Amino acid sequence: MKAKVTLENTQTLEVEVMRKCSVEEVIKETPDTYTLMLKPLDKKEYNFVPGQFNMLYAFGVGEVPISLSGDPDEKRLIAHTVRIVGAVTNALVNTRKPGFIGLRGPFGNGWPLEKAKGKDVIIVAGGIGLAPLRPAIYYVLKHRKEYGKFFFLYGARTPNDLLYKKELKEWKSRFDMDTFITVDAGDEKWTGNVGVVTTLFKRIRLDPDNTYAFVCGPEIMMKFTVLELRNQGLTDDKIYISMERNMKCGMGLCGHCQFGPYFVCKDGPVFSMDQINRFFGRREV
Amino acid sequence: MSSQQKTYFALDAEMFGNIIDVLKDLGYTVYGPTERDGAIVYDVLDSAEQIARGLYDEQSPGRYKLVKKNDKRYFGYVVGPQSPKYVLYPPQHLLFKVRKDGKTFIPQSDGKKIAIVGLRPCDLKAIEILDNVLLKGPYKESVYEALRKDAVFIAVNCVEPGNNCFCTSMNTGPFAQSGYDICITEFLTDRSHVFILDVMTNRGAEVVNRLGCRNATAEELDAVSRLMEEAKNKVRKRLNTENLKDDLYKNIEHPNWNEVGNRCLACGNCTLVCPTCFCSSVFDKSSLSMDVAERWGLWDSCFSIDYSYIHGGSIRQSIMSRYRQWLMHKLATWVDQFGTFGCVGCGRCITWCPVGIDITEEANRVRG
Amino acid sequence: MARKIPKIAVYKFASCDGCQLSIVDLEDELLEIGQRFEIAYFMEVTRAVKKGPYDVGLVEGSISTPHDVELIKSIRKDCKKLVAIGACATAGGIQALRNWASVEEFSKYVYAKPEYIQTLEKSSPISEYVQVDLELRGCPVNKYQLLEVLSALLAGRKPNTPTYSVCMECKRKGNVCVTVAKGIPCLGPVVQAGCGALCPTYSRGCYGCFGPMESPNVKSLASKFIELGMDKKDIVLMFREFTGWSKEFREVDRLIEE
Amino acid sequence: MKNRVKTVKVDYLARVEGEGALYIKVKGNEVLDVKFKIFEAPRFFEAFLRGRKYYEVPDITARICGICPIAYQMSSVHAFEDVFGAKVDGPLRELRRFIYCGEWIESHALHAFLLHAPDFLGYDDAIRMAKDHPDIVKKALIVKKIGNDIMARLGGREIHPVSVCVGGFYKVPTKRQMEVLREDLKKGMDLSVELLRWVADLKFPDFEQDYEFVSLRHPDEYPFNEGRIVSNKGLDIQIREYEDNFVEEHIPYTNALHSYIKGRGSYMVGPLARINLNYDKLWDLTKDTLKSVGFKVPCRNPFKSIIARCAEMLYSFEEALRIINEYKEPNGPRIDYEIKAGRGFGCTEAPRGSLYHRYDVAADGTVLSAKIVPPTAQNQKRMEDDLRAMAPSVMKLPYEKAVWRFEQAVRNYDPCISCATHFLRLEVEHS
Ligand SMILES: Cc1cc2nc3c(=O)[nH]c(=O)nc-3n(C[C@H](O)[C@H](O)[C@H](O)COP(=O)(O)OP(=O)(O)OC[C@H]3O[C@@H](n4cnc5c(N)ncnc54)[C@H](O)[C@@H]3O)c2cc1C
Ligand code: SF4
Ligand code: SF4
Ligand code: SF4
Repeated sequence: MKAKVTLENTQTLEVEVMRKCSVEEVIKETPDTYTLMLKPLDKKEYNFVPGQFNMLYAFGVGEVPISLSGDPDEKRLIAHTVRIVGAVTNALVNTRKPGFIGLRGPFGNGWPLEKAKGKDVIIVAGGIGLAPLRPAIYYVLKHRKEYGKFFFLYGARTPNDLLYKKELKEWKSRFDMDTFITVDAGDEKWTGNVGVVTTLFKRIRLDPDNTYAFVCGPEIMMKFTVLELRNQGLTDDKIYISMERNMKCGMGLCGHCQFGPYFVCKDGPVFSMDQINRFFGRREV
Repeated sequence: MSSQQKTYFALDAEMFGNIIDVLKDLGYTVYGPTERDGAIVYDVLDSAEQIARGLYDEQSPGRYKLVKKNDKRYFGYVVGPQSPKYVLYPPQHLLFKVRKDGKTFIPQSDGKKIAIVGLRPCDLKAIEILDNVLLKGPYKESVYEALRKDAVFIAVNCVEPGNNCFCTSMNTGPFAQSGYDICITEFLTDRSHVFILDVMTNRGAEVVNRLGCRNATAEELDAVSRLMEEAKNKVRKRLNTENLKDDLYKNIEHPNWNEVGNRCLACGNCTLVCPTCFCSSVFDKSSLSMDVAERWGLWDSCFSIDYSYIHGGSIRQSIMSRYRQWLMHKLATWVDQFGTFGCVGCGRCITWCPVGIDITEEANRVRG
Repeated sequence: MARKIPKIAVYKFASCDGCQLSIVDLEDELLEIGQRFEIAYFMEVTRAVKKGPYDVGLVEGSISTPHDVELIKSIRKDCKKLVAIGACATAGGIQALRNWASVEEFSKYVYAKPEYIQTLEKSSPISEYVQVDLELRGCPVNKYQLLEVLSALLAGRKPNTPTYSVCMECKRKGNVCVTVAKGIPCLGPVVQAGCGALCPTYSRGCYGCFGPMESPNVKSLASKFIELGMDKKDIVLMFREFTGWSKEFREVDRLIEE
Repeated sequence: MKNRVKTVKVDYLARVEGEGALYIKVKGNEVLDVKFKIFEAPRFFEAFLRGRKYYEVPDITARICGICPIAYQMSSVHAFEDVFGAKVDGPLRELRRFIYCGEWIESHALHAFLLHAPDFLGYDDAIRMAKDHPDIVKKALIVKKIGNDIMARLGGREIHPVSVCVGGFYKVPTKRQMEVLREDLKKGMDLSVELLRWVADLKFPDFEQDYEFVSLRHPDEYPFNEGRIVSNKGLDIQIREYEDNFVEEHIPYTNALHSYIKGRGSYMVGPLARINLNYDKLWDLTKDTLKSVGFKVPCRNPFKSIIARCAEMLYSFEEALRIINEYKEPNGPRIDYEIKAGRGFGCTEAPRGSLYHRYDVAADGTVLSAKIVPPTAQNQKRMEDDLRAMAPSVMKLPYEKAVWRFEQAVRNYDPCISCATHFLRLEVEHS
């Protein structure tokens, strides 16, 4: 049943299946995390909503889901922030012209930014979890008048592991958002908060009926963050988290990303807690 | 078999081979049940000669045995280890080739049209479910779509259901309700051996026209109805599907999961013989020269560790959790995903599980 | 992207040579392998020896003499990546059958002057003495998996060497299960894929030359074999063949008695 | 100056299967010491075969050697069939010859072109040789691949195939599956003729010895699995009489035994021995090609074993094609037999020469004792004798050349060291 195929008896693949991109810029964020600015060679415009992701293919190595981490209004260059953890992420970060990166997407649903209009918003990020939230921050700031209070809580392992340092500085200096940053372990130069991200909740008071929360980070961090949010009175329908599961296709066809009744790739990756509380935090679901 | 204004045809057994010939003439690659290595498997048929006649299967949990009888029945057995999935969604398939410069190639469909003869009603339902999963969502599975598109199904009603069948519980059999082009009932007595043909589609009609069948007589139709009524009662294995989904959701932490986890081999047999399990994986290849790379798709199973791997470790480390994922998917989460069960009651997973784990028993234990 | 050509070294310990021969059995690719890699040390194929360090070392065979122990340690230092190839190197191989017996008794049986025998009590996998970066299973390794490791190395890819059961390959291939349909005991459900389900394809049960799969349920399968009418003693023999000394199969006798 | 002591030492012998070393010491024309050492670790096969079931033995003994697993499987299944009084005949017997053809082709192509030929032309290895002689190396690889393909078709894989068993096979090919190989075999046959002509043209050192050649001989066919053990010096015995006529000597410095014929001395097994003793049983194309290149039997130049090897490669293609032509599908994959207690003997012609097995079996099929004598052990004494004989003249060559020539002389025998160490009573010197 094995098809023997040579380059000759095949036809050219339609671009929507995999768009070839060049890497225009590589920004070093931390020692192991880089932001790649991709340009689709077909020059077609690229649109996405904050919270969505792409499947990125490194030639001969593999394909992995990576969140869109840039400004949704930027149509020319597509930003992805990639942490090197294995073969594919390593190959992606090290791709240079004339090499290319294959891109499929955008996939997934994104953060409920429309729904949250007129309400307060709290964004809680852990580590690389900030990547899919950065577009949401851009969006809220760009439509600042349409939202109430805006809290941003961010935790990383060490000061060195903080992403987007320039923007963090800017966000901290803004008066129209409350930014709190913490690290698990500081260094001699660090003068900010030390402790896991949930310790920051002491510093804020949320209006439970009027606040939407967007959370992304390691599963254990999200679990405790959800508890804090509930402590402050938020109901599960207002708490949104972004899940991570193994993905091969991104289109709900390969089955790998199942989480209870959901396919994380097409029903998520963003879920409200009341959708998933039956499964979230249970062992090995 | 309801008979409002519908014509049923009759074909004498000696003429049965014509179906295969006609299908071939119409340009189909015909798959049908043949005997290989002690079981009934789908193979490409050159003629009806290759169909396993006079063979009957005995199935029980973890056991399958073919028995030869001295009759000429074409379809004396029920389902074998392969499902139509094997033909319509091949276990391993090339997805694309890509050159170093990014030029990408996908395999071209060779225009092969497939006909499958001898599908059982549960298999038809399984194809319907696969259609639902692979073709009706926001994205289509193109390999399946290409093979499925023009496929013709000649189904066979089950007059002798197997021991592991529980199609009546899943409302999928023992007779076909939909999804076929032609559905056949084999009618064998001491005196006669005929096939009663029920034609559903134009493609089916095209085949039947070329066969030159006569119309079935009223007695024949009566006899067939009786046969099928009896068949229904012969399906003894049951699964109570009432509230099944909710019962399972409630029992996500039931102690029986651990118990079955101790027996389950996590070998994946159940998922690969299952006619609806659709999970697949991919792997990448590259030439030594690094000039061309390929990506292949292949059947995967939720019983493998890699299936749920994310950086840092797999989500489902224990066999228990993998069995639970499987059963919960078949009988609970599938309902939320696609509106039907992911199980058609064909019993394959029970038969082909080397240690004979029975999904109906485990479901009952968990909810009990 | 003019990458430098990786230097490769191939070593042998106690073994039948079959795994390194698998490289030479890649007839279609052999000359290209010679181009893409610098074959710096490979005694079976070449007299030429290039000094280390090497980018990759492929190690065949098990550690079974005191001299082996010293050698593998220095090899580890010489090789950036160390790949253990085959059942001997990953599980001790067939010669590990001595590990359950007394070497002294074995020596007496086999040698006229057992006091001359210089060998270790046990035949062990490479990983018992040094850290191994990748294990390629099989007795012998599957040559296409070997090729995959080499091309994955060049591509910087994680090699596609699945760790699930033989059954998965068996079913994908369209085989009929020999255990279910014929009552033939088969180790497939607890053994790692990679061979293409060879034995069942040839109408016999898998004898385990790829060693334990990722989560082998030895106990459950052994009870199945008992149900099929096998002697406990013969079940132990079955697990104790080419990969019997692997961690998961080693104590099959105890698991059966439980 | 003239009578200076010269030594040649090769710590790791390359391009042989396994680990061996060479030590030669010469003073003038006097050879002081010749050692062909085998230092491969002992693997105790005979010891752990005790207590195993007879049906496991073909799989286990195959692991003695990855280059000639079929030989080990064949010698052992014939030994057990000898115990059980089973006679495999007809198509099953033919299939056994067929798979053996595959092993000869694969092994001979490997040795002749990848291991031995580079010696004649002064290359370190075949990959380097391929830069200047791409055509020959590529053709040899194609031939080798076809040999491997035969093994893989019948047995699933080329190394340690899985289909051979006592009584026949686990599964046999259909006529159609055999037919598929025909085109490749024809191609391989044509290439083998070219390759044989090519090796016959190599430059051979002048060196001849009065060898005793030993191999099987069968009345009707070139020997693979059956026959009597014969020599050019009058030996003619049944396989079961092997141990009455051959003895093994303990040599302290090597991990392998030296075999010799009782009352006589060293002897040679392998392609050169076989062809000298069975020339009349070759098929026409092989004979004609040999004739056209001027190869005559008896040939006493061990360096010309490469010609014998290529001739057997060609013969194997002819034989394999004959088998395909005449193949009828057998009634079942194996014959029935009754397991009983007793002693059985098997000797078959491995690519490197006769491979002898003897087993004692209990009534339930459990192995009680085992003895295995591989070809390389039988040749070892003869190899040293060759080295001794050529040492005085070779030592006159420049050191590098001398080393190379000695190595080449060892490689004449295609020694498989993995095989050689896996038999009874070997001895390791304490350092
Ligand atoms: C929706 C989504 C968005 C993501 N966004 C980002 C992002 O913006 N930045 C970022 O650095 N990482 C992100 N990840 C995680 C990223 O996909 C993994 O780090 C990556 O797959 C690791 O691949 P690897 O080959 O480098 O590592 P390995 O650990 O060697 O992984 C081997 C293989 O396992 C699979 N795999 C491993 N980890 C994951 C995972 N977490 N999710 C899915 N498949 C996995 C992949 O197929 C991968 O090739 C995201 C994951 C998901 C599901
Ligand atoms: S049961 Fe498992 S393999 Fe089958 S479709 Fe569901 S998740 Fe996939
Ligand atoms: S249920 Fe049975 S067939 Fe399925 S994985 Fe477990 S042991 Fe294998
Ligand atoms: S034959 Fe063996 S490997 Fe194949 S499915 Fe059955 S148990 Fe698994």
